[in-house]
Amino acid sequence: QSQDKGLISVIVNDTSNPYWFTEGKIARETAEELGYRANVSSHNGDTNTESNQVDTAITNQARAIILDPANADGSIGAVRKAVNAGVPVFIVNAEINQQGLAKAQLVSNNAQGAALGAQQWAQIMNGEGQYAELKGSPSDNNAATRSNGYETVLSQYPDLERVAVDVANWDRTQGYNKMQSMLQAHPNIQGVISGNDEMALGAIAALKQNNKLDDVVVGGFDGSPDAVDAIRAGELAYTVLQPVAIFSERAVRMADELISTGNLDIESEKQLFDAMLITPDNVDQYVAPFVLEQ
Amino acid sequence: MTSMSEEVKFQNGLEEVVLSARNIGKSFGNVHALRAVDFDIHRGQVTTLFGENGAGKSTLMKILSGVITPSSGEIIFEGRPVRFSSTTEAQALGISIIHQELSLAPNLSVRDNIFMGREIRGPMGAIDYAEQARQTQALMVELDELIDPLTPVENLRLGQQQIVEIARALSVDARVLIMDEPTSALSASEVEVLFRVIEDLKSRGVSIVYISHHLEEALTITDHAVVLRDGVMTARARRNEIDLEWIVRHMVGEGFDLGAPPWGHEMGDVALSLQEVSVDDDKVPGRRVVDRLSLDVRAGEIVCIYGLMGAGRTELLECVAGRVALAEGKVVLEGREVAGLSIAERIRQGLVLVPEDRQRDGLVQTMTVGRNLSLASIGAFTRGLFTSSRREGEVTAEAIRDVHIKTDGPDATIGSLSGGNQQKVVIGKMMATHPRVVMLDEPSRGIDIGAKAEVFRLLAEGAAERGLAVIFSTSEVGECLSIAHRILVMSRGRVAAEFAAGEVTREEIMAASGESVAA
Amino acid sequence: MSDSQTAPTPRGGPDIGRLLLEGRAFFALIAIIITFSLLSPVYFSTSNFLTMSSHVAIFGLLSIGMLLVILTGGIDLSVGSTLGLAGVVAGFLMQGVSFEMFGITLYPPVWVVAVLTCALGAFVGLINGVLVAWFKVPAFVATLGMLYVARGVALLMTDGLTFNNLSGSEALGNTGFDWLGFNRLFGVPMGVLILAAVAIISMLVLARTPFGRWIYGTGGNARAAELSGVPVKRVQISVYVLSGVCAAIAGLVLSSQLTSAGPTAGTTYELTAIAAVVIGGAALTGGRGTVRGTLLGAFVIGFLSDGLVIIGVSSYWQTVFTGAVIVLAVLLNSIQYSGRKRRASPSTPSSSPHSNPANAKTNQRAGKPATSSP
Amino acid sequence: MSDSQTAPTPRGGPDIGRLLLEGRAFFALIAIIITFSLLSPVYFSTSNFLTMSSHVAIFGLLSIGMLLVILTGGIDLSVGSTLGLAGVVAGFLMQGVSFEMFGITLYPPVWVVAVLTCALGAFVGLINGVLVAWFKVPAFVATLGMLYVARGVALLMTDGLTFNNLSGSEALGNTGFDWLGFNRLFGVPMGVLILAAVAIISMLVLARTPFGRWIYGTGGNARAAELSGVPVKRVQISVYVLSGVCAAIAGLVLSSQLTSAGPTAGTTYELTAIAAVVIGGAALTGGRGTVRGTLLGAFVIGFLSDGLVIIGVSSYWQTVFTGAVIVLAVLLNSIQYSGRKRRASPSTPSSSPHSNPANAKTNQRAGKPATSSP
Ligand SMILES: Nc1ncnc2c1ncn2[C@@H]1O[C@H](COP(=O)(O)OP(=O)(O)OP(=O)(O)O)[C@@H](O)[C@H]1O
Ligand SMILES: Nc1ncnc2c1ncn2[C@@H]1O[C@H](COP(=O)(O)OP(=O)(O)OP(=O)(O)O)[C@@H](O)[C@H]1O
Ligand SMILES: O[C@@H]1[C@H](O)[C@H](O)CO[C@H]1O
Ligand SMILES: [Mg+2]
Ligand SMILES: [Mg+2]
Repeated sequence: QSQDKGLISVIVNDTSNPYWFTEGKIARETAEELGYRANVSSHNGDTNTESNQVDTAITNQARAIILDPANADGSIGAVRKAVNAGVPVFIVNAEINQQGLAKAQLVSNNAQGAALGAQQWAQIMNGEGQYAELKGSPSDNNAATRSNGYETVLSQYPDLERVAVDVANWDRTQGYNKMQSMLQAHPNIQGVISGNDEMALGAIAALKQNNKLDDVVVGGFDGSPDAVDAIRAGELAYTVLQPVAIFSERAVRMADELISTGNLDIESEKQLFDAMLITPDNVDQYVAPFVLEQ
Repeated sequence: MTSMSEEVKFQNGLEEVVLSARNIGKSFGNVHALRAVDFDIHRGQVTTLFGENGAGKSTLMKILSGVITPSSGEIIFEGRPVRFSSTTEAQALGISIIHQELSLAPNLSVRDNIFMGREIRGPMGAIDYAEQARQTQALMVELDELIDPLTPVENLRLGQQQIVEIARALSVDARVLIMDEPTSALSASEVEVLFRVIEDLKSRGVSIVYISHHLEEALTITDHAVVLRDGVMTARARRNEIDLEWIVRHMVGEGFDLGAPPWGHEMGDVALSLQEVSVDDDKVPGRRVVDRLSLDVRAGEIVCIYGLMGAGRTELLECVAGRVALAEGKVVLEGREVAGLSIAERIRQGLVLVPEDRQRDGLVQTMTVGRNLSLASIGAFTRGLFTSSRREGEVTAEAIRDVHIKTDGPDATIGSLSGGNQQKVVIGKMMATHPRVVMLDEPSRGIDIGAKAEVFRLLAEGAAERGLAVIFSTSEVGECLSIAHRILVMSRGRVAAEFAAGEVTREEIMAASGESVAA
Repeated sequence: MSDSQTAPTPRGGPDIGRLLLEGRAFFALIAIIITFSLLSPVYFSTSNFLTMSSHVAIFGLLSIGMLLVILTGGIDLSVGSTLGLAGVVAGFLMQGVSFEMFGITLYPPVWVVAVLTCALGAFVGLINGVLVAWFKVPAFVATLGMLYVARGVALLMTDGLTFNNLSGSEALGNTGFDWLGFNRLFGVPMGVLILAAVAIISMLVLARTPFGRWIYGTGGNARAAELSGVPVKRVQISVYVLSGVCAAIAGLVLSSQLTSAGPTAGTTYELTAIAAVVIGGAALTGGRGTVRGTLLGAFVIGFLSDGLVIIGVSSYWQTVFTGAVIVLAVLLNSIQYSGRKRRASPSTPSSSPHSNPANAKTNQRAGKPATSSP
Repeated sequence: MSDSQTAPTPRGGPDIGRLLLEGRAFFALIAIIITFSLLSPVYFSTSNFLTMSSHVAIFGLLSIGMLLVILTGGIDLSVGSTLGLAGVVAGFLMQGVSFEMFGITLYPPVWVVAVLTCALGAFVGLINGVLVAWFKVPAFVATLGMLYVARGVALLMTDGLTFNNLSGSEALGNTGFDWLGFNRLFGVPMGVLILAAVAIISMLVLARTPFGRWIYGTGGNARAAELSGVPVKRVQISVYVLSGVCAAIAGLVLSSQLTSAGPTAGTTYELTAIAAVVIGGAALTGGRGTVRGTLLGAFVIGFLSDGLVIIGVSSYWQTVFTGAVIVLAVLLNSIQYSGRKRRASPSTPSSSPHSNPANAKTNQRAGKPATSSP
């Protein structure tokens, strides 16, 4: 730790969401462990803030930037700017729609994870019933990827009927409010499939209040500690763990490799990390936030 | 300064001094509003304070009622020195004030305004509205004014609002009651009622300070007169020792004359012609506040419109100026119909209005004196796209000179001027547009006798030398008689009578307006 | 002028005739209910109304606090953040407060948590109030600063995380937190009852107590009020304190409904609360507005947004409709007025000839005529 | 009263002495620069100042538009949404407009895109202005509605997605869009130059043209201004139009800087813009404020938030500091004033004895004495 290898700037989305919080925390800890200074900031989904933070990283002469992009398309400019200034960028969690800019894009395999979740969910539902879906912010690619993944699997079950779908912006309170209204419109819902855990937890609160939780299967996505608690309490059927702890550490180690050796030995820019299912059966292996021991 | 003998006279005998100011000084930055002023208020008597605009009258009264604190000097109440740090403390000693500028909450009812800050509580701390309404009603009866206690104050005419202020001051059970121009918006009959109330208060031992620019009127109730000039007390005397001339001499100096109509010049063609002008009442559908009124004013002619409050003068003038819609009829300016033109276009054609309420309609409080003066004539100093600050400086300097505004200069804030000088700014602003026809709605409200003379001289000169046509409204008969060529009496939206100057008496005018002529 | 425009004049019961004729928010609400009832069979049902009302409760509580502030001519942008902070603090207290020196952890009972949370809301309001009343910081700025500060503190307290375990435990004697959000009395959700209680108290205070008059007086003409002996500064401080308390109560109800407390709860709710107050007929310049109107405003917004979800309108259209209805609800009223005014003075429909300068200002900013025919 | 408080007095150059003595925003800015320069070696460098200035450009443009509106006594909450919508529309046009009937796709050159986008901003502003001036909808409500509507329209146009391909292509003759955001003239980023141009034009307009005078008059007392021949409605509409245009320019610069245009760009920027205007000494009641002050306010906010990121303060603390600095910057000034006032009239620091009710109102809301001793 004595040697100062310089600064690594970590830019994540919104640190008030446990998922991104962990992402930033692990990246910082790994960087510090490797002898760097680290600087975590959050753009809250605003591409302008993100761009400003990239400028700041350049000003700060950061050795590398670990970036969870605000927008698949909108963040490309900011990444290009960093690259032009000679700062290598490592994309984590969400992709940007442009190859060849970032040194690497480490993202969880959202399509695979969504398929995994949807299959689990359909199985618990016995392949039938009315259900509702909660989607994340439309500006985030992951929202569409997951929703499409769900669709692909669930459309194979003719008896599963999606009666309601709405955007709840990854947010628990919005999930709660929207679920309550959906319940009014469709009191016989038997399942809820959600784009992330926060919205799922909001839906659970609404279901609880209507005394419907026992009859409704709720599925989440992320593997956040709160969701795992809900699985333990029997409220959430499952969640799909995104290995954020793994890929955010890996991103920093890649950056270190590049900085120290001037070279990066990876097969392709895009690195997909498979998601894992957390169910009541394996919930005990969840040992730290977003970490499932295998 | 007062002589020694006067001093002795004032302190002996029955004339007990309730509240007095000793050696009071007050400065606002480098403006010395008051310098070493001594002032006494006598128990059960009316002390009248005279002085030009900006002499420091309001400032002194604000000091005595705890609104502001003096820079130097002391206040003695019943022999003890006192210090007020708020109006509430002054009120606790029984000192109450009616402010020159109205201070009412427009959104609250008459009842709630009268009891604001001193609510009567019933059981459980709730307000006893019934009792408050009853007392309000009683005050209204005492003031001879039929205002429903539940009417929101904003629905009242200016004069009625002033009545509410008076009622509020009366409701306090004050021992010292300060009235800073309480009658500026009142009609003669309402003033009459107020004076009756003042007599009544006196008999109950209440001491009164009265400020007014209606000198004759004020003299009728004065027991002691005090004159302030430039923040210094220049004279004081008892009623029986003085007359109107004495006041004017101490206020503004020797040889003073209100002026007379500028006879002897040729009247021009008809400058402004109103034909069957009507204005709808925005409150009562179907009712008209101005009802088919016709009037021709010639270039060089000065026409005075006299009327009681609510006669519809303001609506008439505002309608001609373009602020209020014309319901019916024609407004013809120098042969051209102006109905349909905006206010700005009418100003450009030479038709301007000096509004009645300077605070609400006349001044932009956030602008300096200079900016206010030049606001209506920006075009005159705009070259191409830009304004010329040099030309603007000339325009404002001229205006300050012409209407004799007492100010530090064009960069002074409007709020630093005395009420009368603010009024002059409004007049100066409209005169700076070099109008052909000028309408002034109660132009003398709140301005001192000297300023009034200056304003009327200005109008007279304009009429005589440039053929300016002038229409002004007033509630003071004296003003009609002094400078108008023609006097129009309005009542309920119509012309009740028309007189040529010199052929009419005070009483005839008042009678035509429907006003009860005081016995 | 209708009661919903000026300070209420306490005279008998509510005047239904007037309400129908002049309450634009009332019309908007009826229109919304009819529209959605036609579009969805489930909208018009007791259970849906109760659910929607429990959503409205949160905004309603914020709006009532906001109304008090707006009546004095101020504004409180910090209510959303205060709501979030209050929830977090309640969550924090429910986890037990450990005194490390003594090595003990205290688990305050729920009522203590509630009281402490309200005290916190009051404290936040106090800072706002002192900044506005004593330091003369414009209300918009003072509370905008507080918007950021309170949010930041909430994030710092939880390190961005959400408190989940709010139900307490029998053993620790701190159960009952979910009562606020979950329980029903006579079938009505607690949140709605709390809103009703707060509304009734505020109505009484505004209409029947000197303090209520002072609020209207301060908003109508602060200088006049001060000269009349109204403790204007104290009134200003009090309304911010009350607004803070209302926000804290809303925070308690919301986190109880969600059984969790996150630091970002309530983001942008201040705008919704202000919209409710204005739709309800209050003037942002102060002195005009009623609790009844504000409640209607909150219901308009809540019933609209829930209705849009129920009929399944896309979230983008939801955004558009929300904006349009806010404007329309207020526009309705303006047209009604200017129609009347136009007859009198087409060039200045905004101004009544006999109002004073304070009114002139009011008109210009709030866009409402100061007077109207009875 | 300083130039930063009242309408500028066109007299030679800016009065440095006064600026130093009275410009609270100026002090705050100096303090910020000194603090961060001490804390980080990279802060105080030309390249960083240029970078930070190009960030400030966005808020600066919004703030100048906002200032014009606020000077007339209004407020424009829709600027952030308008910025987002403008970016999206520009992005849309850059993709080519296809006329299906004719089976052709037109690719307008960049200058046409820029003009059309500004026209769109003007149109949004026109709606705001007409609602406020003609329909008497309170500015807060009209523009709050527009905040939602414009955002919703932007989302609908792109279906939530972001336009990425803004660089155009040689073949289509529509290259050059990144010029606004990327190019530099004499080493200064275009965004900063555009801000400077807009600022200088606005200064000239406010200080030297009749229209500028009308803006101050309308905000100071709309009724009096109208009676003095000021076309008040036209002025009101114009300022919203100009504010819309400024927002559109900001949207163009931003999407050029980002080389992409997303529908959620600019969310909550309205609050930052208002904060900049108020830190810069303008009164929210209208009639007082200058471009110079507003620019300083925008720089204070921008230099602060970039500085916090540079020294690596946690984002939670960033939130807290931002709020605190907003309040402090304004507080500084209030203390300065009330200190002065207290000497003059200790009993009524809030109201100058000669102020009228309208001023009392101003004081109460804007927290500033209407008059001050020279
Ligand atoms: N707040 C203030 N700031 C600066 N100067 C002031 C202030 N208040 C009053 N003055 C000045 O003090 C002097 C006295 O004003 P004051 O209002 O007492 O006059 P007044 O005798 O009541 O006049 P009027 O008859 O016009 O009401 C004037 O020169 C005025 O400009
Ligand atoms: N706020 C109001 N409520 C009811 N009626 C009003 C109101 N204001 C004016 N009126 C009516 O309008 C008519 C004209 O009033 P206005 O005050 O304009 O007359 P005026 O001759 O200009 O009187 P003054 O200027 O002396 O007050 C009167 O009939 C009056 O009753
Ligand atoms: O993958 C992340 C997480 O699911 C988070 O909860 C919301 O945003 C998504 O992009
Ligand atoms: Mg006076
Ligand atoms: Mg009149």
